[in-house]
Amino acid sequence: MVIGLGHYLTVAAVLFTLGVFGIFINRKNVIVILMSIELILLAVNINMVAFSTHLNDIVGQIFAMLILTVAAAEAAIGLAILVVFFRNRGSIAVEDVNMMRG
Amino acid sequence: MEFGDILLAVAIMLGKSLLMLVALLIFIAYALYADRKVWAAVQLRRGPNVVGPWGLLQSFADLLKFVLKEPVIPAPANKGMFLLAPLVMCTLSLAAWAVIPLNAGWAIADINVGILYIFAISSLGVYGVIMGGWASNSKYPFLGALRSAAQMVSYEVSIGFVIVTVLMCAGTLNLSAIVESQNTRLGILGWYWLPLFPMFVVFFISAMAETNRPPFDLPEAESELVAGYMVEYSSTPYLLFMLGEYVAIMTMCALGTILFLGGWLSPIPFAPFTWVPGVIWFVLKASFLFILIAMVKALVPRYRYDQLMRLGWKVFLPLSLAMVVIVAAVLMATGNAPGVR
Amino acid sequence: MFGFGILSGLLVLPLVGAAFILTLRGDSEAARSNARWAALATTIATFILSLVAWARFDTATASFQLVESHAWLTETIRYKLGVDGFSMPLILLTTFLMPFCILASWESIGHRVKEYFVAFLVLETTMIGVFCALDLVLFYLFFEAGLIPMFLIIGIWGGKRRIYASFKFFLYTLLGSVLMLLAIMAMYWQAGTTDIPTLLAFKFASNLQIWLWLAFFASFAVKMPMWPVHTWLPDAHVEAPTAGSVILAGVLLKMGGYGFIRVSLPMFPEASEYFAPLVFALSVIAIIYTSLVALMQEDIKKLIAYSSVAHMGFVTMGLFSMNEQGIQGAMFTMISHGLVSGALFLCVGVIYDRMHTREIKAYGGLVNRMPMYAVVFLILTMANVALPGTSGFIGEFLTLMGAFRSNTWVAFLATTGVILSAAYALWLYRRVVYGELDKPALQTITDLNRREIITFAPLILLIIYYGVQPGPILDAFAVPTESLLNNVQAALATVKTAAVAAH
Amino acid sequence: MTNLLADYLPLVIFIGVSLLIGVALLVAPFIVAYSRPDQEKLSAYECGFNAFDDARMKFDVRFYLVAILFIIFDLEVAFLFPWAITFGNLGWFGFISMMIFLGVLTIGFIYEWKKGALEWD
Amino acid sequence: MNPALTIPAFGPVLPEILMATGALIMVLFGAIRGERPGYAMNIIALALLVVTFVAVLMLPNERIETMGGSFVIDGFAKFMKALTLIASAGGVILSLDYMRREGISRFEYPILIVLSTIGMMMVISANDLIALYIGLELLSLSSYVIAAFDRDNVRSTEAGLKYFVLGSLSSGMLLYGSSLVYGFSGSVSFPAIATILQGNVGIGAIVGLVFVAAGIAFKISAVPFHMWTPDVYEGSPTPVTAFFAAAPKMAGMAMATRVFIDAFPGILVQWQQIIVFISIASMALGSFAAIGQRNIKRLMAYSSIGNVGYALIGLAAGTAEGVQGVIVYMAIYLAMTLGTFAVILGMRRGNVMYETVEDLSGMARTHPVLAFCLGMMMFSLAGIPPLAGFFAKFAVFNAAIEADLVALAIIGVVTSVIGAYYYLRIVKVMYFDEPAERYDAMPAGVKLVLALCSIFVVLFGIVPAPLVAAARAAASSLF
Repeated sequence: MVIGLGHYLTVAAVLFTLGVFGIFINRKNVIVILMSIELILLAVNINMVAFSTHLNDIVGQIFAMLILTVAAAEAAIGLAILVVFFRNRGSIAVEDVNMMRG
Repeated sequence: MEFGDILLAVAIMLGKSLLMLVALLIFIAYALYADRKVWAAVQLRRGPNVVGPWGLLQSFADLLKFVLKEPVIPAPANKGMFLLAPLVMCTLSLAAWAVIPLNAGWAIADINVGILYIFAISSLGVYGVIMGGWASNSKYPFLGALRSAAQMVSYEVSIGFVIVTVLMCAGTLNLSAIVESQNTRLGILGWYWLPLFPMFVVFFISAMAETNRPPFDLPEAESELVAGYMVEYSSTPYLLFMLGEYVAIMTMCALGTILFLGGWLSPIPFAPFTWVPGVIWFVLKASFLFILIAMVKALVPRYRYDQLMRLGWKVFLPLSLAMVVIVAAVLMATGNAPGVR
Repeated sequence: MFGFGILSGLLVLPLVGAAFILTLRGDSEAARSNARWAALATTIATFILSLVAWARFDTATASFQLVESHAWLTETIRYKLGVDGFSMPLILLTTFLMPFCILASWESIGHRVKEYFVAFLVLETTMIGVFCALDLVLFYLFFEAGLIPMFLIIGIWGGKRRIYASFKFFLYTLLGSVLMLLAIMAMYWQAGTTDIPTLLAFKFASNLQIWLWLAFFASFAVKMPMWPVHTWLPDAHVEAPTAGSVILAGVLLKMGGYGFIRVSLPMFPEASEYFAPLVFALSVIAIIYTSLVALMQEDIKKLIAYSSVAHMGFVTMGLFSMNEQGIQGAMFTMISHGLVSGALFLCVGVIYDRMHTREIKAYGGLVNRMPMYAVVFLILTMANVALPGTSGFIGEFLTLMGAFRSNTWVAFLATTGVILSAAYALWLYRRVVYGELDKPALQTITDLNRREIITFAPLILLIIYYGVQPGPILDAFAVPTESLLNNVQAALATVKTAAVAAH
Repeated sequence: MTNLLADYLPLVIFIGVSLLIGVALLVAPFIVAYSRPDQEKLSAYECGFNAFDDARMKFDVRFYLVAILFIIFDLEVAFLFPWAITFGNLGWFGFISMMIFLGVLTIGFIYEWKKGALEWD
Repeated sequence: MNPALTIPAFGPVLPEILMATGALIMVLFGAIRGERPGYAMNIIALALLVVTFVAVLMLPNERIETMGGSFVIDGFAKFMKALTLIASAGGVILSLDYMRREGISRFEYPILIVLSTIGMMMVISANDLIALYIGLELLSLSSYVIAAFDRDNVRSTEAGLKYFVLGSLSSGMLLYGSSLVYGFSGSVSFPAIATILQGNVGIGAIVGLVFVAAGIAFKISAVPFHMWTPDVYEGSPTPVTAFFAAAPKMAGMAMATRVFIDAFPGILVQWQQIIVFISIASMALGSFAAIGQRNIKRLMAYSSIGNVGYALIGLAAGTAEGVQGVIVYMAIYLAMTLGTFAVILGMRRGNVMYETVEDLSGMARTHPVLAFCLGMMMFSLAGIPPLAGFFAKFAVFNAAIEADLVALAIIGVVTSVIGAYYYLRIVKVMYFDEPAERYDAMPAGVKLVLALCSIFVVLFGIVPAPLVAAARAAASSLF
């Protein structure tokens, strides 16, 4: 079996879907949401690198590199916000993120 | 390629890997012995001297003892992760050695981004620490893991910058090529330790901190936190942690050798010294670094945690960052910057 | 100066007055009085200015006069003003009624006086703007802008259910007119301009005409109001303060009729002809049904409001009969109704100010204590019934004649409406003015005071004058009517020839 | 592809072998060693006391700060790696670009320093 | 020397460079100066925004690509950047007094505003997917922090958290779409994508397009990706909400326009459907959901969703007129939203901010000028002439009619009537209801913003031509 572009894309799509579902289905913990977001970005990176190799074009890998960077910044800021939220609310359960409704 | 050929090639690789690992482990067994001996000597003790002649078999006895010890997995622990943590730690440390060239061409995998690989795999070691501390589900290991992790990552940054300065001089990510780039007529004077001496010092100290070696062994400081993230471990899981640590130290020694001490090159670039096989030089240099580390352990008092963090973030980081700029500027100005021209 | 003419002056003058009132400080009695006088002065000045415009107006031509045009939104969507025989009388009607509104509000508005007059003056600007805009976007702008002050007038100074009424008024009319906005855009897209004179000459494709006509109809029908989208009107009338009702009945309703004359008939002649039966049907229903409803009312204002709906039925009927009598009658009915219904609401205002109720049951035998009022009310009731000798008669008669020429059955049914209107109006008069004065609350009621007499006198005089001497008004739009009909006939003829040729 | 394989297959095999050694060591005592757990042995270590309180406790937010700082600077290093081996090729423009990049990060670093993010006490 | 590394033209990037340098200096200055009360940083930020504004105005009008083709300026970019800068300046001015009185006046706030403004400017000028993503993230990451700026307030932090989670998700979707577009077109550069994706393209690129559209819809809070908006608007400190309602919307719409018009002109038929759907859904939701709201910030959130729907009508047209409509709409929306929030910021007694619609009751008597201004804003938002909002709606509906999207236009006007209901409700509360207590006097900065916005909104109808003509010129630069 030759592993081709399609396989990479499928894996990425599966990961992406998992990430999106992780955000919406998850009813427990905000940390899981953060992880889901990372999963999404990971899926994108797989796509990027796979396409980059497939197209023989380095841009995709550069893009992936930048995504990595931004993902890190995003995670940092997300965690920071989560920490202040936890300090105020005393919980990071998804069901407790509910001060505003309507 | 025929299937048989592939099988043969794989078998050869297997053999080589096994050989390398066994050699490494045996070497580490004696490094451990040396470590204890040095420490004892500084304290005017005799050190291990019972098992075997002059205690030479001490390490193997320890191994046996660990294997025969009762493995205790604490009841509140997360069992899978509890056992996985030491395995991760040990495997990752060992894995780094796949790309280390002991001699010209003597690397299991001479990949073109070797230094990146080492950098990555040694970063992953933090996972073992965190997993161990978390899985124990006990306060001391947890705190120890946090402190250890924070310390490891703090110094990793400086090591990164140090490596960058070397890379700027060498112009390659391949470890063998880095060694080759130090192959000048100047011999020992042409190695990078001289022009990049401050970086060499930073590297040496950071390497100790990175691997939780004394005087930076805060996480496992016996008196304070018993044994850091490893409190709940016993038997071979504990052994694997310790093994991982020592392998990591050896990796750092090897890396220091490659980056600053010319790897397998002879310090005096003419016969008869060049007749000596490179691997001997390599082992000598690595051992030299290890002995230094062992001496530091014996001689230097332990740092406080805040001092340690301050050293990493407020001294080493700005220093190495500045060095990156200076080295780059000098290279640019003198026209020695690397790159495909 | 800068090429701005007398029509711009008409638009700006009330705004200047409003701005002046806004600068008045404090809410003392003196400040209120100043506001009243300032508003009165402004409206009178505007009226005089409109008379000047009227003097310069040439009734002998169908083209637009006093035109001024400036680049505005884009080069093609311009600030263009002008009047012709259709719009000039309506402008005069507006400026004429305004001082009476101010007078009517003199004492009955006790709180937030400044804001009240500001709202009225702004409203005047928008009304004049509608009638003199010669660009569809500008037309729409004024058409809609009037909603804001009217909304506030009903909502702030209205009766008990004022909030409901103001919302209903606003949303109904807005919903109608946004469709018109889309139609305007579609016309812009097709013709590349929103200039009314240009569009009058532009031929839209037949199927497009249908849609455009419907969109405009949605707006004008609500504004008119036509049955069945008239339901906002009784609510708005009942809740609005007296002067608000006067303006609503007197001028705002006329915008719909004006729109039909200005846009629907000349620009979409085929669609107008196509939909004429629909309009006839709705008009007849409006005339008969709302007259019947009026009979059942217990509230004086509501009764008059329904009668307005009925009268507007005559207007639409006349318009879509598409002949000289019909259109002239419709125009005349609009002017006349403006005066009559305005005066009627003022009449109601008089007793409302004294008794603070509009229930018919609360009154009776007013003639005993208010003879002068009884006379005024009688004349107005007669005018509302369209008795010969009042202006109401001329208009209704002409529209019925026009309808008769176009469709006998429509005329026949509409005529029953005349009878019904006599019934409800006279019955109302009987219940309010005649009979025994046995309600204790009415024992001390006083007759008209001087301000009120001054208010009613000119209105009554005009109503009677135009009843016997309709010439001046009819002359004003005789020529444009002719030209309009010629154009419509020509357009229809081309289509028919084309259709014949195609066969 | 074969090139890649030739480069990285040994790596994979090496990691496999090291994993094997690790597993062997890990499993060995469970097979050969004496084992008789009791409650005291299996309880969490807490200097002789019975464990009170959950071990999954709040910890100092500064650990987290360190983690964030690490991410930032490690990424900086990740960007420096490819630049470091080719910057001669990029000329002065490439050099200046990277210096600006480092400068921006340095300003961030100064900010952290001044804000006390690097203080441990 | 590598030819790819010739030094690019820096002229077109000058405003961004100015801003970035300024932001760095502010960071340094703030760090060294430490936490001291006063407006110094805000003033610096304002000065920076003004200087950049001037720099933007001095940019040439013709299309120039630079930075290896990843950055582009043209009339459109210039116009939208100017709008964005105005919006950001408004955000800073509105916050001056508020932050001090709430005790959360920290020097990072203006810096974060400046940073996110740089992100917006980059997004507006992005000419490839990478630049777009980087700009967007700079914008978003700063925004997340600003949303949670009142860090001791559980609502503010919750707003930040929600904004972060959903914002990151949207970035993820955008990225996933970008990766597919890159993969199936072979380039990340908009002009290159435009040349490659023509006519009938494969399913991969379409899926990519859909994901990109979803990501963008998220950023401009269009339905069905709007759910974060009400919560974030309600929870964030009020001046921050004002900023969110104004500045990122400008950039977001500019981004949407640039991406769809510049990168996917060849498959207009495909994306037009998406935009039409999003637009209709946004308008409908914006109108209906706002009706039941009591919190005025939340109401404004739904209002902004609706307004985005209207602006998207212009984009859906996909023509120069449509883009012109978008620009005009956004410019006018900017004034309306800043003005409205200025009034909301004026609803304060002592240390308590009031945020419900009922708290406005009788304002026409206690604060006639304020009530008048807000009333005009509301009528304008409802699209009643002669106020500016009418011209905004006129511009987009006109474009839709000309692009033969009649059904869309009809739905648009119908929802605008429904929407008028809740705007009227605010007017009703202010003008018809019994007055409550007086509010404190408004701070000068807020007054200034309110005055400027009110003048713009009320008097726009008199001289609409300059803005419309400028918007036309800007729009034509994209075609």
